[in-house]
Order: sequence, then structure tokens, then C-alpha cells
Amino acid sequence: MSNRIINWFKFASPQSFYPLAGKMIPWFWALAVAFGIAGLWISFFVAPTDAQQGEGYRIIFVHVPASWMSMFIYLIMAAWAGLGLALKTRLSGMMAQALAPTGALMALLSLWTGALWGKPMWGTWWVWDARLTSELILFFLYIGFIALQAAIDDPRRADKAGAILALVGVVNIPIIYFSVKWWNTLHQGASVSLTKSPSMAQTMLWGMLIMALAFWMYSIAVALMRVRAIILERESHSDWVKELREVKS
Amino acid sequence: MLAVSALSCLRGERRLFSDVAFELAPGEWLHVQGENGAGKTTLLRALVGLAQPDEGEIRWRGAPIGKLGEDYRREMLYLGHHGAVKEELTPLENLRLAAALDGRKLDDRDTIATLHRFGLKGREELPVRCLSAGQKRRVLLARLVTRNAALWVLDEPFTALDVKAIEMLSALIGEHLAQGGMAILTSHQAMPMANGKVMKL
Amino acid sequence: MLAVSALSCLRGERRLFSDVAFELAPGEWLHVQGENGAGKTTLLRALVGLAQPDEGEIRWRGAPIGKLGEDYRREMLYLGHHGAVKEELTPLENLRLAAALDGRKLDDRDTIATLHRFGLKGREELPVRCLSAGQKRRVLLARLVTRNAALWVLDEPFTALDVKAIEMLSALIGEHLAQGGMAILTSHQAMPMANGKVMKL
Amino acid sequence: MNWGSAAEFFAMGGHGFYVWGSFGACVLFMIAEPILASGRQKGILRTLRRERIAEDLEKDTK
Amino acid sequence: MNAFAAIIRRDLLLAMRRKSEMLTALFFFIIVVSLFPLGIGPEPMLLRKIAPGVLWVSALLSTMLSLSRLFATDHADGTLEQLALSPTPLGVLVAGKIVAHWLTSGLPLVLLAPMLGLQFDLDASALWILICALLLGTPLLSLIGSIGAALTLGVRGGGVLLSLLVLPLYIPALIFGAGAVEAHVSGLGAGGHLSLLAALLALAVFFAPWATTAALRISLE
Amino acid sequence: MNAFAAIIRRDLLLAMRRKSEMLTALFFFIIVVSLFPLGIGPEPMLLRKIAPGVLWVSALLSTMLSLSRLFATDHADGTLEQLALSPTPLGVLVAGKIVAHWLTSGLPLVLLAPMLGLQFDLDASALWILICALLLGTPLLSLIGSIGAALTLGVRGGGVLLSLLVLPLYIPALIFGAGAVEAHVSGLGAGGHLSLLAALLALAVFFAPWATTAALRISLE
Ligand code: HEM
Ligand SMILES: Nc1ncnc2c1ncn2[C@@H]1O[C@H](COP(=O)(O)OP(=O)(O)OP(=O)(O)O)[C@@H](O)[C@H]1O
Ligand SMILES: Nc1ncnc2c1ncn2[C@@H]1O[C@H](COP(=O)(O)OP(=O)(O)OP(=O)(O)O)[C@@H](O)[C@H]1O
Ligand SMILES: [Mg+2]
Ligand SMILES: [Mg+2]
Repeated sequence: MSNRIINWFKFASPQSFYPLAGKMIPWFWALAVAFGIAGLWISFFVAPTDAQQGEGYRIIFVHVPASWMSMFIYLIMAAWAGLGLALKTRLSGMMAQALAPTGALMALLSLWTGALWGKPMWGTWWVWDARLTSELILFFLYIGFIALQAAIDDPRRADKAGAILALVGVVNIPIIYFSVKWWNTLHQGASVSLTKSPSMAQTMLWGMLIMALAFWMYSIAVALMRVRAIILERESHSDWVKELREVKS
Repeated sequence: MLAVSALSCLRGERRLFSDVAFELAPGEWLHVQGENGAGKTTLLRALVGLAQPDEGEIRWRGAPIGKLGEDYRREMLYLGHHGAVKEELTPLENLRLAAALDGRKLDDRDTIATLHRFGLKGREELPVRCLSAGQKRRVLLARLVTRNAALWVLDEPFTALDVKAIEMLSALIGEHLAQGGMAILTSHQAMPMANGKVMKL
Repeated sequence: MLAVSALSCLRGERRLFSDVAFELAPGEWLHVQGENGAGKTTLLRALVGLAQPDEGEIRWRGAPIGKLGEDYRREMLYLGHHGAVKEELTPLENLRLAAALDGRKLDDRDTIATLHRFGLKGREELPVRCLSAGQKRRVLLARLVTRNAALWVLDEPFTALDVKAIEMLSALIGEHLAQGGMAILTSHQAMPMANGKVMKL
Repeated sequence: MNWGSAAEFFAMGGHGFYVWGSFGACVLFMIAEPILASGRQKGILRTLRRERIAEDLEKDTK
Repeated sequence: MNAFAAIIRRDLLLAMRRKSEMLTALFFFIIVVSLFPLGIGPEPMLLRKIAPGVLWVSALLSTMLSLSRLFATDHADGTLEQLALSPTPLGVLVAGKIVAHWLTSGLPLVLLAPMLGLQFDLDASALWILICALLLGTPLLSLIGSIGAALTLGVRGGGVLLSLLVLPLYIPALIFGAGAVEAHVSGLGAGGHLSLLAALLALAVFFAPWATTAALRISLE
Repeated sequence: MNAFAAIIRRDLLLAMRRKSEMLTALFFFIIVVSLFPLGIGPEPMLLRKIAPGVLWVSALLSTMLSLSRLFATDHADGTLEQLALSPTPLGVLVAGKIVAHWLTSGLPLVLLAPMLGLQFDLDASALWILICALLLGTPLLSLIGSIGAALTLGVRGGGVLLSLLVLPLYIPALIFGAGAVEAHVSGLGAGGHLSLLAALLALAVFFAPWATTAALRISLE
């Protein structure tokens, strides 16, 4: 038991995590590409044309995974941040920092693909619907986190400040979500609302799930790449970095 | 009373100092010396708990200062490079409010007497903004008298002071030590007080 | 070169000084002395044109400085209590930008050499925010070298500097005087330079 | 197979702009992000190598 | 408790000494609210509809502007270090500062809002709801804002960064606050909105001072 | 001329160094614009009507926020004294600082505005008018604002006092700027409004740097 805890802490040190991450990255890339190809195949060649929305609905295969990931990554990021604040493990802060840009990208993609979907379906790029609005706010929260960390030079301080912000954000996301939902449904003046998603054929569900897996693997791979760079930047003057093969050659 | 062992601080990739260790008993004072950028201010901030040292331990009456918290802060007074006085308020108000935040109430007579002792006669009611560099510094230093602390941690207390004020301040520190107080100072000027421990960074 | 006659300054209802008069010829320097709050900073700010005196006149090469404007400012350098360096920028950038604003371009080699001379080796690329009190001061003082001015007006240039830096600075002032420059200084510390005129406020 | 021809495939039933705009943006960003990340990694490695060379030189001169 | 009262008194005294600062925050509120009729046009129907939203957004912006000074002046002159080193727990002092901030920047808005509401042709009962909503909402703004102010302390570009961090967190307050008046006007009753505001306030009273203190300790390091 | 370019380069460099500051000013703009629908409600018809007003008021606020830093940081660290003592005429340096301010805070707004216009469901031709109006208007905001920034320099509570001074002066820009889009939408043609904006800009280019310099000299005394 105690042995396992020690092992765990060993991998929580940047020094041993760096090579481990290096070994894992190719695998996640392979998985991401495999799932991606499979997902794209299903979305364009297997999934049938939708009765109501024609071909436009195929956007769902990127829109929904991006939306899911944007929310999920925020949770993971906050969890890492909280862990760092509680246990003072150096790696946690770096993980949170590495995840934030990917999360922001996912939120941006969700907004972008949603807007591109909205134009043909609703006739407008944007409506102030509850889900759309809370996704936009989530994007702002990501940007706030990134901006705060960028504004503080001392990485240790940046980690801690970012952690507090991320945790405050986690408490607030449900509040924001429900308040926006309530706001929107109370005065239902909008002429358009999210069309009920069509009862999705089994294939569509599968396509979406596989695409979601692809996005997931992609996020892990990119976050690991970024965390490796962050580790090097922060630890650049420790001895183990100087002894790295990449540095010596 | 104050015992420091194996203290070390990093800034960026630079190790400012390591293995700093000393003890301070009642009536003793320590002169921290070192060139510009040697890490004196950093050491002092670590001693009062404003900065976290990377290694080592600081104990007050045998307990680590992190654990003591308020009990340590009540017995200690740190005056740094910074003004730490409100420019809009008068010297009198500044002293009174600083004491109130420590949970104490000052007697007006005593406070005015203290200000006179620090050469601020006739400036009690002027906003600090109007005072000269040295006078501002004196307002800050007056807290040494209005607050009873056992350990004084002073970062370059003599800057901006004129000769008379330096004499007055060192006499004050002497009294404090004679009454069983402790002091840790930095200064690039020669110290007008005797019998200090010296530590070079 | 610089001639001051019958200068007087009021602050509030207080007359800080009156009938101040002196002349400064090339190679001479003036030490303005006085207690805290005597009016030294006020006098210096009047001399460089940042404050208006209530009476009296300041002439540079025979003409009143108000009339000369830029011509006076080009030949004069004032370094005050304030940092006057950008905390976000590195020392190197600070110097380069300060020179660019005077319409001059600095050679990188020379500038780095100057910074080394001021003991900032290894800190050229660190934001000034990270530097120690004395190091910040040195960045400011490096402008004495990178900018060619005939008249140096320095308010307490020795604060926060360590012993070595004080020696270096006074040697620098000595050189400047030897080349026909002029300097006006205030300081509460003993001056390590000889042959200055002294004025007590 | 839903598509009769490549042209039909690209037209997406008249919604080509929107569908390809979405998928295109995703692909584009998801290619750009790893490139940026690896660029960051390469950049830091380059400076580390340079620092190492400088250190070696210093040792040699001593 | 003594120190809690002392810091409130100190901050109020400082606010009085810098009277212009408090007054200008108020005028900012008034001017921003008055800009809208200029930018949008004078139709009374339209104005009545946007009134609660405009008032709330302006209140939010005006509170936010004064936030950057909440800790910044104390930080710049070194007083904040002294507060952190004071024998009184920092959390108590922080709570006091938040109360003082509300007294100087939130309360005046509440008192002023009805007058501005008249400009937008709101009727008396709507004005009452507006006051209630602001009374519950402005302390919430001060509480949430203090976290942002502490996090951005001494950070480059703090002022604008602060708004970036804080404005998204203000959205529930905005929605329920402005929603209360709207719901009342449209006959739905404002009770639900107001009780949600109160619940948020209760939550913030417990957590915000704690989070602010943690953030301040980090900023001081 | 040399020093003019140098000060622009310096301010841009500082802006780059504090990159986050510039970006956050932009996001502030985006967030404030997005707050209004949340306060007012999601009806597209209503939103389309208030869109130009909201965009302009937000642009105005976001410019104004960055104004307080225009001279304040230089003042706080004593660089401004040095600028005033520099052999280059102060007016030239001031003009350079204003140009840099527009480049970092006005221009990005112009580029971003169309996207936000889409959120309010404006059509393409209205968006073009919006861009033109902002292109003429934002330099005007920087120019007028610099006078206010100089006047409030080193004054306690400067930030809010600044808005008090500057916002009323911004009103003509707001009326013509927001009016241009509205006039276009209602079919009246935006030409008149835009040429009035251009005239104001020409006027400000001549007088504002001069007035700012005078104000700075006073603040420095
Ligand atoms: C900018 C615009 C949009 C944004 C920000 C957005 C955001 C989101 C989010 C956050 C989710 C995940 C919600 C969840 O899983 O509970 C989602 C799912 C979904 N969105 Fe969107 N959306 C946008 C536009 C659209 C449009 C135009 C459509 C279709 C006409 C659409 C259809 C869907 C569907 C069908 C789902 C999956 C529903 C489910 O899993 O329950 N979205 N969107
Ligand atoms: N991020 C960083 N990277 C490298 N060095 C740093 C960093 N931050 C601070 N430093 C260095 O740490 C030191 C801080 O020193 P400190 O302020 O404690 O000096 P000091 O002894 O008080 O000097 P002074 O006599 O000038 O007040 C400086 O030498 C500074 O250059
Ligand atoms: N409004 C005012 N009313 C009365 N006295 C004032 C007023 N404003 C400033 N003073 C006084 O003017 C003097 C300003 O002095 P100045 O700053 O020039 O002193 P200094 O000689 O530079 O002192 P130091 O050695 O401390 O730097 C101070 O004594 C201050 O008390
Ligand atoms: Mg120091
Ligand atoms: Mg002085």
C-alpha cells in the first residue's frame, strides 16, 4: 500500500513524469488519429441524411464532442489546480496550465461550429439561448484563467492564483448555467429555440461517441505535449534537465 | 527565542543564500550585511513570514512560525523599504489607525509626544503626502514606540534620515535591547550601535 | 554657468528657504545640506524647472531657464527620489528607451558595458521588478553615463547603495567634474568627494 | 453510400459552406495547436542546448 | 471584533479624505446610465424595456471600477504587508474592507438608482423592486469582486484583467437582479428572483472572504 | 521625428511586454457587449435596435479604461518627469503616446466589432457602416481622452474622475457614431453622420495634443 503511494508520488514529480509523458504521447496520437478517421468515416459515409436538416446536421459530429470536451476539460483543470493547492505537488499546476488552452480551443470550436450550424438551421449565427450563452461564459472563464497566469511571472504564484480562480469558477459554473437557463426560459420571446435533436439513429450516436473519443485522445496528447514544454521551461536550471539526452546532443 | 536553521532561498534560478542559521536571545541584535542584491530583504521577509523559504526552519520560542501565526505576529514588528503610511492621512491618524488594526487604542497625549520625539512637531496635522522623504520615514518609525513588540525587524531603517534622527533611532534601539528586546537590522551605513552579532550574506 | 539669485520657496504657510543664491562654474559641485524637511528636494526641483520658485531667478549661461526650455533640459540631468525606471522592462531596455526619448540611439555593447560597470552583470535581461532596492537604483544611475549632460542634479544619489557602489559613483562624479561638468547633490551621508561648495538650508 | 459523386459530397446538400467550415476549422485548429505546442518544446530545447554550449565554453576557458 | 470595526472606520475615513473618488464613482454610474438614451434614441417604450438591464450593467461596471482600488492602494504603499503581519487574523480585516467597500460604492448606488429609474419612466412599484434587488445584489458584487481584486493584485494590467475575471462571475447577479424588475413589470412577480439573489448572497458571504484571504496571501509572497 | 517614432515604438514594446493588458482590454469590450443581452433579454428584434448604442457605449468604456494607464504608469515611476525634461518637445512625445494608445486600444476594437455585431443580428451593410464609424471615432476617443488623462494625472481617484471628465466630451462621438448605423438601418443614409465624425476628428488632431501637453505641464508642477 505505502509502496503504491510512493510510486504515485514518484510519477507526480516533473522529473519522472517528463519521460513518461514522452512515451505516452505517440500512443495517444495513434488513438486520436484512429478514432478520428473512424469517426469521420461514420459521419460522412455511414450516417444517413437527416430527414429534417438534410446534410447540415453532420456538424453534430464535431459540435457535440467539442462542447463536451470544453466542459469536461474545465473540471479536470480545476481538479488539478485544487490538487496542487492542497498537496503542493509541482506537477499539478503545470497540468492545469497545459490544459487551459486546449479547453479554450474546445470552447471556441463549440461556439464556431454551433454558429455555423445555427445559420442554416435557424437563419442566424447566434441566439441568446441558455446553452449558447453559458458556453460563451465558459470561454470567458478559460480566457480569464489564461490571462491571469500569463500576467504573473513567478510560476509558483501563477499556479496558486490560477488554482483559486479555477476553483471559484467551478463553484460558479453550475450557478451560471442554471441562472442563464432560467433567464432564457422565463421570457421566451426568442422566435427560435434549439430544435429538438432528432431522435438519433444508432449510427449517429456511435459516430458521435467515436468522435468524442477522438477529441478526448487528442486533448490528452496535446496537453501532454504542452506539459512537457512547461516542465522544461520551469525546470530549465535543474540538473536533470541538463542531463537530458535531447539537451546534450 | 528566535532560532533559524538551514534556511535557503531561491529566486528565479539563483540561489540567494543557503544554510543560514543563527539564534537570537533577548537583548541581542543582528546586523545582516551584504552587497546590493545579496538577499537581505528576502531573508527578512522570510523571517517575518511574508515569503516562504525553500528550505529550512524558523522557530520562535521553540515553535515554527508557520504554526504560531498570530501569536508570532503579535510579538514582532517589521518595517520594510516601503512607506506603509497612508499619504492622505495625517501622521497622528496614521499611528492611531495602525494601532487600532492591531486591536489597541492609543492615548492621544502619548501619541503626540511620540511624534514630537520623532521630530514631527508642527506636522501632526499635515497630510503625509506633504512631508519630505525623511519625515515620511519618521512617521513609519514612530510605530516602534507606539507598538510593543519584542522582535524588531527593520530593513534599512536609516535611509533618508538625517544625522540627528539616526542618533535618536539608534538610542531607541539601544533602549529596546536593554529592556530585553531583540532586533534584526540591515544597513549599508556603519552602525552606530555596539555589540551586535553580524551576519554576512 | 548656473547662477541662482534670491531664490525663495513657500510650502503651505511655511517659508522653506529664502535668499538662496549661488553660482556654479564648470568643474565645481555643490552639496546641499539640511535636516529632514529643510527643503532640499524642493530646491532641486525648482532648479531643474519642475517647481516654480516664489521669488528669485535661475539662469543658465546667462539666460533664465524658463526661456531656455529644451536647450536647458538637453544639458541637464535630474535623478530624484523616484525610481523612474519601468518595472516591466529589463535594465537594458530601460536605458535604451530613455536614450531614444532624448533622440539618441545607444550602442548595445556600450550599454551592456555600462550596466556591468554598475554591477548589474547577469541582470541585464531580468525585469527591473525582480531587482533589489539597490539594483533598481543602479539602473537609474546608469543614465549618468549613457546620457551626456553637463549639469547633474542628484537627490540623495547614495541611498540604498552598498559601499562599493558608493565608491564607484563618487569616482564617476569625480571624472565628470574633471571633464568640466557640474553637479548638485544632496545627501545625509558624509560625502566621499572633496572640494565641493557647501550650502546649508 | 450517400454520395453519388464527389461534387455532391462537397456540396453537402447545399450546406457545404457550413459543414466544411465546421470540420475545416476543427481540423485546422487541431493541426495548428500541436504544431504550436511542439514549437514551444523545440524553442525551449534550443535555448537549453545553447546554454549548455555556453557553459562548456566557460569551463574550457577556465 | 475591535479590529473589524477599526478597519471599516479606517477605510471610510480614507474614502472621506478622498471624497472625490467616491463621488466620481457615483457620477460614473449616472453618466453611463444616461449615455444609453443618447446612443439608442428616446423612444419611451424601448427605454422602459431596457431600463433594468442598463441600470444593472452600469451598477456592475461602476462597482468594478472601484474594485481595483480595494487592495491596490494598500498594496502599493506597503500597508497591506502590515495588515498581513498584524496579530488580527487577515480574514477579519479582509471582511472589514469588503464591508467598507460596499458602504462607499454599493450603498450610494442603491440610493441613487430610483432617481435614474425615473429617467427611464419606471413606475413606483418597479422602483421598489429595483431597490430591493440592488440591496441584495450590490454586496454580492463587492464580495465576488474582492476575490478578483486580490488575485490581480500587483499584476501587470491588473485593472482590466480584473474585469475579465470578475465580469463573467457577475452574470448570475445581473440576470436575477435585472430579471426581478422585468418579471415584476411583466406581472410574474419578483419573489423568485429576489430569493435566489439572497441565496447567492448567503453563499458568497461564507466563501468570498475566505477565498480573498487565500488570494491575498499568495499575492504577498 | 526620430523621438516620435521612438516613443511609439517604446509604448508598443511596453504593450507587447504587457500583452495580456491589451488582450484583456479587448475581452473587456467583448464581455461588456455580451452583458447587455443578459440584462435586457434575448429578443432579437429588441437587440437589433439597441446594437449600435451598446457597441458604441462599450467601445467608449473600454477605451476609457485603458486611458488611465496612458500617462499614469509613466507618472508613477517618474519617467514622465524625465520625458518633460527631455530635449525633445513634450508635444511630440505626447502625440506619439496618443498614436500608440490608438494602435493598441482603438484599432483592435474596430477589427473586432463586426463579429460582435453578428451576435446582435446586424446585416452586412450595417456592419460596414459600423466599421467606418469606429475607424473615425476611436482615434477621436483616444485624442479627447488624452486630455482627460493628463488633467487627472496624480490626482487622487484619478481613474473615476477621468471618466467623469471624459465621458461628457465623448457624447458627440457617441451620438454621431451610433447614429450613423441607426440612420443606415432606418434607410436615411449614414453620410452626414460620418462626415461630422470626420470633422470632429480633424479638429481634435489639431487641438488635443496641444491641450494634453499643457495639462501635463500643470500636473507635473
Ligand atoms: C454558437 C452556438 C452553439 C453553442 C455555443 C452550442 C453549445 C452546445 C453545448 C454546450 C452542447 C452540449 C450540451 C450538453 O451536452 O448538454 C451542445 C450540444 C448540442 N447542440 Fe449545440 N450549440 C450551439 C449551436 C447549436 C445549433 C445551431 C444546433 C442545432 C441546430 C445545436 C445542436 C446541438 C445538439 C443536437 C447537441 C447535442 C444535444 C445533447 O447531447 O443533448 N447546437 N451545444
Ligand atoms: N526571477 C529572478 N531571477 C533571478 N534573480 C532574481 C529574480 N528575482 C530576484 N532576483 C535576485 O534576487 C535578489 C533579491 O535581493 P534582495 O532584494 O533580497 O536584496 P537586498 O540584499 O535587499 O539588496 P539591497 O541592498 O539592494 O536592498 C536580487 O539580486 C535579484 O537580482
Ligand atoms: N502644505 C504644506 N504646509 C506646510 N508645510 C509643508 C507643506 N507642504 C510641504 N511642507 C513642508 O515642506 C518641506 C518639504 O521639504 P523637502 O521635501 O524639500 O525636504 P528635504 O530637505 O528634501 O527633506 P529630506 O531630507 O527628508 O528629503 C517639509 O518640511 C514639509 O513638511
Ligand atoms: Mg533590500
Ligand atoms: Mg528630499
